[in-house]
Amino acid sequence: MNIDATMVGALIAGAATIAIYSYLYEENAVYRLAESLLIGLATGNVVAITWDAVRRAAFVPLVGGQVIWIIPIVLGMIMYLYFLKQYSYLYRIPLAFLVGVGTGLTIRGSVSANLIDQLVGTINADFSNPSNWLMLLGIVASTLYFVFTFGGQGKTGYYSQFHSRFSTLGRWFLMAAFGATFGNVVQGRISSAWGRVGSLLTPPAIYEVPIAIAIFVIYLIYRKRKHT
Amino acid sequence: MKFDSRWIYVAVFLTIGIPILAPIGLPVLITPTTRGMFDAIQNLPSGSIMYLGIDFLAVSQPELLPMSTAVYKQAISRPISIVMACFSTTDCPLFTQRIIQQIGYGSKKYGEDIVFLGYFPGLETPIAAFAKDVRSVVSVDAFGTPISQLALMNRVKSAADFNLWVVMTSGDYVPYLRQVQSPYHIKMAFGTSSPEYPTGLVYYQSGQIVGLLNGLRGAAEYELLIHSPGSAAGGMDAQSVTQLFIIVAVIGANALYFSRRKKK
Amino acid sequence: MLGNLEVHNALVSLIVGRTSVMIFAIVIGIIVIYFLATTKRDNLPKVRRLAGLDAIKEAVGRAVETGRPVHFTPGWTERQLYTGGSGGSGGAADILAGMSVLSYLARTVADYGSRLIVTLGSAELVPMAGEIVRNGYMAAGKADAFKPEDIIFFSSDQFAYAAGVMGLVKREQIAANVMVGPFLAESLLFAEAAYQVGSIQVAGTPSVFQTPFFVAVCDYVLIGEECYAAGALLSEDPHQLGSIRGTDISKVLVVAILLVGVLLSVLGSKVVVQLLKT
Amino acid sequence: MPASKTLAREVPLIITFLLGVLTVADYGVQEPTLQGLSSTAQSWVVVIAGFAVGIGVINLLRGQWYRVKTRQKGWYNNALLITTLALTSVWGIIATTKDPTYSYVYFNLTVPLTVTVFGMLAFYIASAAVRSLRLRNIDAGIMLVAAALVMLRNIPAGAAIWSSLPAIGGWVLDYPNLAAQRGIVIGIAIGVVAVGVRTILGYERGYLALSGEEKK
Repeated sequence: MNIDATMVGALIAGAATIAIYSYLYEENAVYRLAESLLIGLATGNVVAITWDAVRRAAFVPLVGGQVIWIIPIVLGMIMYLYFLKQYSYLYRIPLAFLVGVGTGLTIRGSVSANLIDQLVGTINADFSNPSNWLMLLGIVASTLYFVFTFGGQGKTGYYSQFHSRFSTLGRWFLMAAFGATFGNVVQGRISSAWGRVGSLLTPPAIYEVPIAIAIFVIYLIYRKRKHT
Repeated sequence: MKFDSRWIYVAVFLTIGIPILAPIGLPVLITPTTRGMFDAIQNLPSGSIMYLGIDFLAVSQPELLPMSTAVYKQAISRPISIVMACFSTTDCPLFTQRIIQQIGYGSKKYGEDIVFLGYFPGLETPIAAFAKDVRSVVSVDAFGTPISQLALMNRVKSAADFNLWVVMTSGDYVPYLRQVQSPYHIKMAFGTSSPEYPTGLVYYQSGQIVGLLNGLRGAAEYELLIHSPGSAAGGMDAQSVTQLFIIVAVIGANALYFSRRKKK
Repeated sequence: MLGNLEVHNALVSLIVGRTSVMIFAIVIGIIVIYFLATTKRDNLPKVRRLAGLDAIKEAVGRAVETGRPVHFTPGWTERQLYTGGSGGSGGAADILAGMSVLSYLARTVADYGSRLIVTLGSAELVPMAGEIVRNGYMAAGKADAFKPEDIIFFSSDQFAYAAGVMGLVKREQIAANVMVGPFLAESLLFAEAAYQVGSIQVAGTPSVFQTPFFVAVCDYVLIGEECYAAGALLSEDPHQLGSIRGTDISKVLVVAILLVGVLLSVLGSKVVVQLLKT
Repeated sequence: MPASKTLAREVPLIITFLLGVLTVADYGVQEPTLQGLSSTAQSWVVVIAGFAVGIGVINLLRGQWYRVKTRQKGWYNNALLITTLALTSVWGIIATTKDPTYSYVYFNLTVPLTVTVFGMLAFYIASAAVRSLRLRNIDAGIMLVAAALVMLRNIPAGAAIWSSLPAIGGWVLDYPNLAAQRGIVIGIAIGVVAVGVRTILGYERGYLALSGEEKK
């Protein structure tokens, strides 16, 4: 491996990190530059990867004699009619294709994983453990929190009062879950920042830090002068 | 009065950065799940075949790269054969190649003791096919050599030929459980990023996996176990100091909030 | 990246049967369609108001006062429209929910005479969102005010899209930020960026893992299923409201099954689990 | 134009209906012909969506080019975006993404940029925590306590303060947290079926943006 290329690479990466983090102070010209670079590079990468995937999935079999692949290719091209005013409505045909399959997959995936698995998981819990009774209460309360049409404001019936108390309990469970999720995510987020800060603070990138600080200070002084 | 969040950013930068420059070396206790993976690799009898998937997204690099490096180092030091492949994203093969470039093959000979088969897009479908019949998915390795010319691959026909299956991934490990572990009952262990760890524990407790690494912390523990301190150990200091700072700052903000409210 | 619950669910799915999935889908479907078809103007159900939805008008009003634009984004939705998503998320439904809020938002913005910027992280949404916004302006009788260049696709790469949105939010100093749809890690990036420019924020995502960040930072939040109900509540169409009534009945039914199952399980019979697994 | 009206309205609705029913039915019935049709549809969808990327890119380039052409503030950034996008995609297609120079740029510029954006979350999560985790009322208080307990569970310092702290944090994750997550997810499942059934049967057609035409 070429040492020079590695070093230059580390310097480029360091500069990129500083440019993005400069946003934390305020949105600025350096960030804007990095933002444009990132969008250009990443979207270009998506184009290259997608092209390769479509080529292998559709064009290669088509050339190999599987004529049927002409259909998705044509459907894909119809999408571009969106840009022609006169025929723009035709984009709905491929879109309907996507939505149809997507909705079907969503229904079956959601019912099995989100509904039945949760019911089975709960019923199978060990109810000699008192904590699981609390969990059952929490599940019922938070499910009923999402009832929208029962016990409207006008009604003061017995059920209505019961439901409003119960959904308050549900909200408390929701808040506990939000807090727990929040707290649990913190460590993963720190790790990702640690990775970038770490490579920024190892040579050769670390030499860019004083330069960046110097530029920042000069900028602050310049701005103060300009305002006074 | 609105507090300027930027002071918090500075503090977070310092709590992450200072332990990197001046490691405190807070003690890292080895969790059983980490030792589980270490022991599984360490106790593989000579001549065993291990699958190693270095299979994560680029954004998970800070946690997963040190972890994968440590596991790779341990694996090449053992008298076993290693088959590597990727199924998750286009980033994966690049990371595997990077680790190979940096560490090399140790005393192993490519083709006889270790192979890298490359990347197969589609996750679950190719995993299932690979497990059933390796040759239905793979015809050449990552470097374009036909696998018929690789001595090691003559011993690998399906998932049943593996003694241990290790995947370092940022999330999608369930397909391996579904397609490899449950049908073939292969010993399995995962390295994951920290948000996935709590659920991974469910599979550890149920005995479906023998080891599980918890993000940066798991990586730091592993570096300790293989006696090769790397970047992750320092990361744990940053982790502890920063989280402690956040907790203290939250408590401080609450105290301030209440003292202000009392005055009014 | 998958979340905990999703990973867990995916494994549990191994043991779940297909018949029960079909039965649930069909029964819930029938209940929803029944109420959808039978609800008329004269038998409207009483509906709990969602503060988050009422706040949309307030937010747009603020935008008009300050002369700054309104921003909408449905989150990073790469592939979600046609792959069904996984575990804790609602796949295509999350996007459709976001789009019905967008449709209402576009009409409101056109009515009030403010400017709406829509940012997207998924290419297949470009024609969809574009047409929805155009229609919103048309419905308000201001077709000329629609600017196609305000429908902005940044990238299908999650963080390139995020960087673009963060830059835009600050450059345009948006006054109101509405985010409804399937969100991943970018949720907090957007919420904080918009907080710093002082915008009113209405956010909602069915994702269990991102809701906490919206709750922490945004002014009004739609939680879980509220996102799916949003479109129906905003439309004030009796059929749509009827469909909400249908989902409520279904929830009570599910809770009843759960309680019966637990009761029988405590008494030593796993019959409900066996039924669910068929 | 009755023909085009059919193409614009009825045909998309019929397509959504047929594919939606096919995809759901394939899961429940497990019949080879159905499964074949369904998996064909799923593989086509990937191709169609692949083409859609081009729509996004055209939209992006149009907007950026407009800013360059009219010399809006910071137009040179837009020009830079167009150039890097063009170079990366052409290069990536011709030389493939395995090209050493391509992957050099990818690893030393694209990846650090994306990871840094992701890494900003560490700063934001801290400021969001300090600002919003307050004992303002019962709701906020519950959130604060749960968050603090789980954070203390995740760091060695938690056990150092009190040896039972990690267990308490774990309990919060395993019971109250799981309970509410299940509640939310059950609601989502039912909501998804409602949205899905309405979409497949053509009651929900917002995504087709037909409303403008429906007004007579």
